[in-house]
Amino acid sequence: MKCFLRSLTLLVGLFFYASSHATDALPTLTTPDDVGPVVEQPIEFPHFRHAGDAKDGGMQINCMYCHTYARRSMVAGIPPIQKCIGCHQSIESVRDKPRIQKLFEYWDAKKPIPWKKVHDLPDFVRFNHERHIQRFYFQQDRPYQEVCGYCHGNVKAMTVAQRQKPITMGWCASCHQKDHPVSANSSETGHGPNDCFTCHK
Amino acid sequence: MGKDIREDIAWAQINKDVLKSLESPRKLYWVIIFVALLVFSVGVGCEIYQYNTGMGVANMDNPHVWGLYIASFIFWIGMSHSGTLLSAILHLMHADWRKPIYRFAEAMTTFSLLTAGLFVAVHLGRLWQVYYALPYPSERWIWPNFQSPLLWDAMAIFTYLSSSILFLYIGSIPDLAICRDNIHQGWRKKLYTLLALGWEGTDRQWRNFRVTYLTIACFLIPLAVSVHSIVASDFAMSQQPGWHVTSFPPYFVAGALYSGCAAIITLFIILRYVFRFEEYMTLPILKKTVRLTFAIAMVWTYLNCIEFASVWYSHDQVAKDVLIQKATGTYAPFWWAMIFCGSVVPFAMMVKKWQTNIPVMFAVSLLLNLGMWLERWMIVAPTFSHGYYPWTWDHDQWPSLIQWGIVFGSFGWFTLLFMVFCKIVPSVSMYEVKEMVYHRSQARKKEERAVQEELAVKGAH
Amino acid sequence: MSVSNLLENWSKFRHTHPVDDKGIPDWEAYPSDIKWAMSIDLDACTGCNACSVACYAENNLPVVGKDKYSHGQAMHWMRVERYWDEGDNGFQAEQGARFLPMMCQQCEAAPCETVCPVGATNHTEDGLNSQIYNRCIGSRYCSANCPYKVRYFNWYNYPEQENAWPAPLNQQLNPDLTVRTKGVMEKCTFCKQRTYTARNNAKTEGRPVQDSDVQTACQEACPAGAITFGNLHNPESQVAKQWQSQQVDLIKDIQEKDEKEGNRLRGYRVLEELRPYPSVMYLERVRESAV
Amino acid sequence: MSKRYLLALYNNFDEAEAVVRELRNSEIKGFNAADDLVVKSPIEHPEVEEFLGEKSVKVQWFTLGGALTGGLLAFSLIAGSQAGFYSQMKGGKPIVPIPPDLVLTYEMFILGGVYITVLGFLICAGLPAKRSPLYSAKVSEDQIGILVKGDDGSMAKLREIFTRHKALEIQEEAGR
Amino acid sequence: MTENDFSRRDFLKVLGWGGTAVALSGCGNTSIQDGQETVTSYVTLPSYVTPSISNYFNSTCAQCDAGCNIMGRVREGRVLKAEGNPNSPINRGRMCGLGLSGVQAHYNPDRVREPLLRTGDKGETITWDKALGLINEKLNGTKGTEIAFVTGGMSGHVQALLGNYMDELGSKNHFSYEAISPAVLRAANKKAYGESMPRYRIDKARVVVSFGADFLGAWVSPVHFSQQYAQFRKGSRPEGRGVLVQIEPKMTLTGANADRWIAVRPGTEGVLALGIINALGKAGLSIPADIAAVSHEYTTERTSKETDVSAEQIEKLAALLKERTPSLVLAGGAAEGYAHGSQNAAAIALLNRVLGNVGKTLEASASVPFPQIAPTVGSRSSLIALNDGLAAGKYKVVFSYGVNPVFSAPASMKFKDNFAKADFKVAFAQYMDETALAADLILPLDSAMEDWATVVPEYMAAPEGAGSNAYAQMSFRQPMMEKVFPDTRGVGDILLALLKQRTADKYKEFEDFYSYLRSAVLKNKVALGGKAGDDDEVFWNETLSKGIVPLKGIAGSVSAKASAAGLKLPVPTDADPSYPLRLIPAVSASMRDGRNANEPWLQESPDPLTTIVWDSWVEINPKTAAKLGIVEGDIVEVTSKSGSIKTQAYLFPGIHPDAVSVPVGYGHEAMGRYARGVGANVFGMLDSVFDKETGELALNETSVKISKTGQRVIIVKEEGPVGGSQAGKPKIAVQVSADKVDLSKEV
Repeated sequence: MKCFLRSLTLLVGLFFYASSHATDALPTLTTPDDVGPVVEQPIEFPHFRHAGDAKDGGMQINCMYCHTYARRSMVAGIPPIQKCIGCHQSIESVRDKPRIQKLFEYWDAKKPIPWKKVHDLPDFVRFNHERHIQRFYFQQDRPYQEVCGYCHGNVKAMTVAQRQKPITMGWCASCHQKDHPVSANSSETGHGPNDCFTCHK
Repeated sequence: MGKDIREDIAWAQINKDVLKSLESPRKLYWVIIFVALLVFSVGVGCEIYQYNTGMGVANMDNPHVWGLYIASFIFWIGMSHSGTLLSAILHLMHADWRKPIYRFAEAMTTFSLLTAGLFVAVHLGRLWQVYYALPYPSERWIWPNFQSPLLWDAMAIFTYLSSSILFLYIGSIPDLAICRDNIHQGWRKKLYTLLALGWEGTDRQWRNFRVTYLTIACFLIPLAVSVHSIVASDFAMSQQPGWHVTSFPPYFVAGALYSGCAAIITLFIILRYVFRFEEYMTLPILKKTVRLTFAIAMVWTYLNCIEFASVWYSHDQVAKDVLIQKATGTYAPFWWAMIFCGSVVPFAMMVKKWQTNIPVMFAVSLLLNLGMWLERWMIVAPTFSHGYYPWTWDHDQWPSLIQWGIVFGSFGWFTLLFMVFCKIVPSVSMYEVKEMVYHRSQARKKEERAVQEELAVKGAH
Repeated sequence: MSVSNLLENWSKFRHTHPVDDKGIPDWEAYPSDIKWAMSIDLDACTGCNACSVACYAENNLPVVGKDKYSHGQAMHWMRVERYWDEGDNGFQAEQGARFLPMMCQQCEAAPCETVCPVGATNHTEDGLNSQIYNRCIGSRYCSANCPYKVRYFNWYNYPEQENAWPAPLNQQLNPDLTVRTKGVMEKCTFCKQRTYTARNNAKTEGRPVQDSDVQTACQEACPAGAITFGNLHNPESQVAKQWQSQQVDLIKDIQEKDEKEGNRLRGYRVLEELRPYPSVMYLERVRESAV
Repeated sequence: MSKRYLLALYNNFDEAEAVVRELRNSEIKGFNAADDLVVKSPIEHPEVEEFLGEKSVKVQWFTLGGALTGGLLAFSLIAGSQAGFYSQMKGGKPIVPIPPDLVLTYEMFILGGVYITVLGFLICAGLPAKRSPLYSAKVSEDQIGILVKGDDGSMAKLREIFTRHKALEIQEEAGR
Repeated sequence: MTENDFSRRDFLKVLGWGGTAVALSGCGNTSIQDGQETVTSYVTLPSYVTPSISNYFNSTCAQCDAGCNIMGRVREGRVLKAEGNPNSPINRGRMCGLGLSGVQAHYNPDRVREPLLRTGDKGETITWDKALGLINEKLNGTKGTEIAFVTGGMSGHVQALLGNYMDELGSKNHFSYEAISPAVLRAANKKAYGESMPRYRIDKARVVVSFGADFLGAWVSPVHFSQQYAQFRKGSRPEGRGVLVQIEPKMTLTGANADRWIAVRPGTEGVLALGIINALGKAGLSIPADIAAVSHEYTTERTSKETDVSAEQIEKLAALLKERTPSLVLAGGAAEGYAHGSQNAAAIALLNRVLGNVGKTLEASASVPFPQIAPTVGSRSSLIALNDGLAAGKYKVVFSYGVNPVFSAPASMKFKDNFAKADFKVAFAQYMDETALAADLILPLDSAMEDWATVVPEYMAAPEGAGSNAYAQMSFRQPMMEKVFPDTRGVGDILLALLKQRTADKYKEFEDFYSYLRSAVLKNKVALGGKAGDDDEVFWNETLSKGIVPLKGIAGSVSAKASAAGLKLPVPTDADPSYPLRLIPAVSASMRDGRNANEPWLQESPDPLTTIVWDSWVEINPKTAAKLGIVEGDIVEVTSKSGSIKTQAYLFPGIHPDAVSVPVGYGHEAMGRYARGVGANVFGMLDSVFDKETGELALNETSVKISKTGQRVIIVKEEGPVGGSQAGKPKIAVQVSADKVDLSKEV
């Protein structure tokens, strides 16, 4: 009998725990990594070389130098080849590296590069890069590597980008429900939209 | 009026008779199983086609978004109610004539609920996403909409189904123990041993058993009422003319008991023949069931009239239009057939001679069931074809063969489950029949003793 | 634990909208500064169906073909209804036909929302009746409870099995919204993708949304300019001016029009008396009596 | 000290009643009628209950606990989940609407009640159990069994009582 | 276009873009498929392009001849939707359903994809070189007079190029054909006002009386007139809310929107017009003597008897017209499709003169200063001329472009047989329509959204303000995306290639039609609104981005010179008892002459009045139907002297009891999956009766009889079983009498 009561308490407790866990205590800001598949790209683009820290031999280029649409539109965008060539035509030192040669092959043929998508959302989801960059990069003035990296992981250390975060609805919500400061110096906070229709299309 | 049951029937004989039903039914049993299987597979075929192609093949359209599936859903839910009536309400009222027939009535409850559940699945446009409607803590952080009557439905049906299964099971444990004790080989032995849970009929077991059975019975009665009220809420809670009716919950409950009783009569007759239960499912019991059914039929008729009257005398012109449309429009034949089957045919049960006439009662019970099925259809469909918005009125919608096929298939599914159950679990409760026989013979003995004493007193004078 | 959240914000969660338990209209508590609304002038509407076609083009509506149309399975979010005057012996055509474009009325107290078992249709803070396609399981209860019958169900798998957009017609599909697959309900969204973009741009520029930011596809197409759309909450918007001048109040079920002037106004809402508080005001069609 | 079991079968309740009465009245060393006496019967034994003496049934407390837990759990979980992050306004109704939540609370009240009652039954009735070694299939048919447990020394006396009341059959088994 | 042509081509490329590619499987795909989809990057990207944000390209609609200015919404190299250009004086940012369906013509799966050569009954895919070579070969040794071109209405530089080509060939046989054209109106207007297409100012009129002019549906420039109509209906206008009276035997969309729809006996519109003049005179309006001389015969009683319009109605109408000026009287298709159509139109034009509307609501138009690009308008009479020529074997090589005469010519003309008599027929076609099927060589055309062209509208709408009387415009049509099918060509490119076969030297500087057009435009920079010193590139880009080139046009003039002299209207005779009903082929706003029938949106868009979709029907007045015992859905046979069709009957209150109406444009035997076999082709059964003055085919002069076939169907339509009834619900589509409302303060 006692044994039963104990187990009953345990069961009820478990149920409460699970439910409260589900409604409140899901992922926090330091989100777990959920590494996506390794994606083979037509050119093995070295993100670490371009965006990485100087001590690691990177050039610390701002993400939005190449992914320039992120702050202006829904999608971050893959830069046109023109952008790559813009710099690389004057960087003689690496011209004979195989990856650069490949790049110039595409350019000379005026053929677009068929990149593979690394961060894919379901078709019915509307994710707006612009809003997030505006909110956290411009308004809140956080470093771009943190702002981009929250969803994309530590790309500056990667060669070809690989998904690092789960990018699921619950994961999005874990951040949306947090109160974030409205601007860099403000004590006022606000959370992300919770309206289904905002993100579902 | 004859006796409900022979009082001198030996307990061992009861065991023997009932256990025989588990082994050698009449040939008709196998015919029924075969036909049920056939009908069910037709339904399965239709469902596979519908699942793959889309709900459109059922020939539903924009105003008629619900069709026979919902109507049949209510029908099957309704059918389940009389099992509870017989096993719980009559149990509390100590009407012991229910004892030989309550087990199969309860099984009917369970299986018609399972059949109703089938229609939920069949009806959904995206069955594969049905888990969205389940309240479980998901990664997505969202829950179903607890405001929706459909969710209440799901919850109520789940509660009812699981409670009914438990009730049925708890009530069968002593019988399963009998089976365990009498069947000595094969998978059945293992199954009964497992299910009987080591029941020995000790005083402790019986004591707790009695209280438990009574408690669940007490729970089941309000539950059954709430289940069909909630099903009625699917309609009554909506805003549509013809649905938004305050009297729908009692009306639905009455209809439910009605169709359930009619189904009990049908199954009574079938089981009595197939399993040779003439000794137990006796004609006097049939008579009592028939009388009960008649009473409920009159309640239903009354509530039906109330509904018409309240529509008629209200100022809700739209609801009035729907009613008139039912009686005069495209659905008129079915509507009048429903009135005939539901309110006129039961008067055949008033004829004393027919009350125990098996063929007549079989036919009557089938007609009653047809009437009750039509009733559900006549609740669902006409509102769609004659709602608030005249532009979308559409009286030409007719269920496609696919839709009909699935509805027929559900009868096969129910029959199959029910018949298989009856062959595995004793469909007459042996221990309760023994109780019935025991109590009646005790009562008779007492009576006789009293008479003798009286005679003795008289003789002394 | 969200129960603590519940207790903390109890009054917020118990708030009813747009009319409280005691029947008192409550505009002030509106959750945002945007309330999308529409008004349609039936006197200007010519019934030409341009709005309907524009809706097909904007919202990826499948063409179902004759057979399915005959079964009432058409997917037009915006349908143009044609009514006749009724005379002694049948319909009268002397004063022409009456046209009424009918689409989702984006009710403030929408009957469809409460009944969805999975919560796939909700009220958004900018006053729309949302439809989350991926959440929908196809119980069709919303449509059953819609008094206007403006919800359309995907009876078939139009994009794939029914091949509603044979290549290269599929290249026309609008990427701003999904193509719905079989088994989900859909309906007019007041061009959600457009209002979203308008709000997004206004937010980036740090200003409120104006009339010039957004037009619905039907409004944009309407050759007679019969449709006005905008933010009812902004007194400067055309739609707010129209509603006000017609003395139609979003949160009243019976409009209390001014005795003297009010009965010479022509704004009304369809099936208002059912109290769904629709967001579309129609202006009565006018016909000259002198000829 | 080892215990032994004895099972006697009787034809009807009257005989069984007489045996039980005698057993209860007798004072046999190593046998306590209140604890060591079990009556097995094919049907519920209305008369035997009386002469076995009042024994309390605790199932209803399970019922109460289960029903209350079910109801409370339902309301708090439902209201709690409605008030979660994704709370969405619906049809002009409050986000936490009381009437619908009460409907579900009611259902969960019953569900909890029924489930825990069944659980309580299993616990109180000691099911599922291994069958005792002294079990006769006759008990599920038409005979009443009386199972007693006693010290080795008491066996003879018990057996004597059973035989005196014309037991149809007496089985004995060494206890555990 | 700030960069070179290469970048534009690149931009036009169809690209899938992350998150914005077509989401076909919609709701099903809940999984995240990393690394599965391809995101193709651009090679170069103009600065104005941002992925996921639409760009708009100004162009011109090609769905009908009104020439509305559109903006194509382009994303990721795909054109998604046509929207109206707000700067256009024609459509002012608005669109009609037909125009919106233009994208479906562009992406149509049934477009011709390669040049096809007929060999016997089979078609064979050939290369462009071979196709063009074949034309060259056939033309060599063919005399100019033996070469004929049949086209629709044309304008702009394509027309100029065609003119050049014909000059090179020495052919003068250009037949501009439109199945539905206001040709009688043009002639009558020219006679009555001195201009064939004056500007109508519905927005300025207080009363509009329209004799069968469906200006909201399919007449001349409907989107433009709808704008005017919206103004006209505004109660806050200084003139107050306008009153529209529509007089026609079969209710058109305009009739459905009229304050009063008057069902007139078919063909007696002119009589009614004169009757109204007479009534106006009686009411005290001074009628010029020459008109009075004719109109006095048309007493109200006589008019009422002949036209089937009540005397009271005529007087009421006259009173209204007298009281509310200015008014505007329009004569449209329904009034003109008779042997005496020109007389009808002339009589109606007299009303405008009597009422003093000329110059007020009927304004002078302006024409473009370049005659080569001015519109060539089509007519049916030119088809008759072509047919006669073909029948006589005069033409050996025939080119057809943008027309489908095999479909739309009456069977009695035997056009198909005559067409077959030509040795070599070349069809420039987008679809395998009936005419393309009858041709020997089919050249696949670019769609209007892939091609370069300039367009000059026939009806020259003008913006409000100074100089509007001399306003004329030329609109650009430009590619919005890469070709959907790589092997199609623009008509300009084909003509240029053909010209180069003849005189290579003259055109050798033009690589393609684009360069021809560009140089032609830059050559006339000043006339086109530029300054002589402007940079060519900048000017060209700015002009293109606007899409509309306002020109200082040659202002026309209108005068009330309509004369009643020579006006003779036939007395209506009793109908031929064997063909008792008058057939009125109805032109619907979406189907028009049927050239757009393969666009599914149009097929699925219900006819506004009957709400029927995906089929044709015959409208019968309920009274007539009752007499004939016909109910809705009966399949009836409509038989004329020249042919018959079978179609479903629809009982329609908006039709005169003496008339029946069948929509045109249905009943294609070819063209594509959406058009083929849908409905019946009413063109085929028309009698060959011609307007006496212009020689136009008189569309409404066919008498028919109707017989039941015994079959019955359920009509596929949008309306439900209660038809147009609101079934006792007063607050659905509400109507209010004008004196019951105060419209003046509306916003």
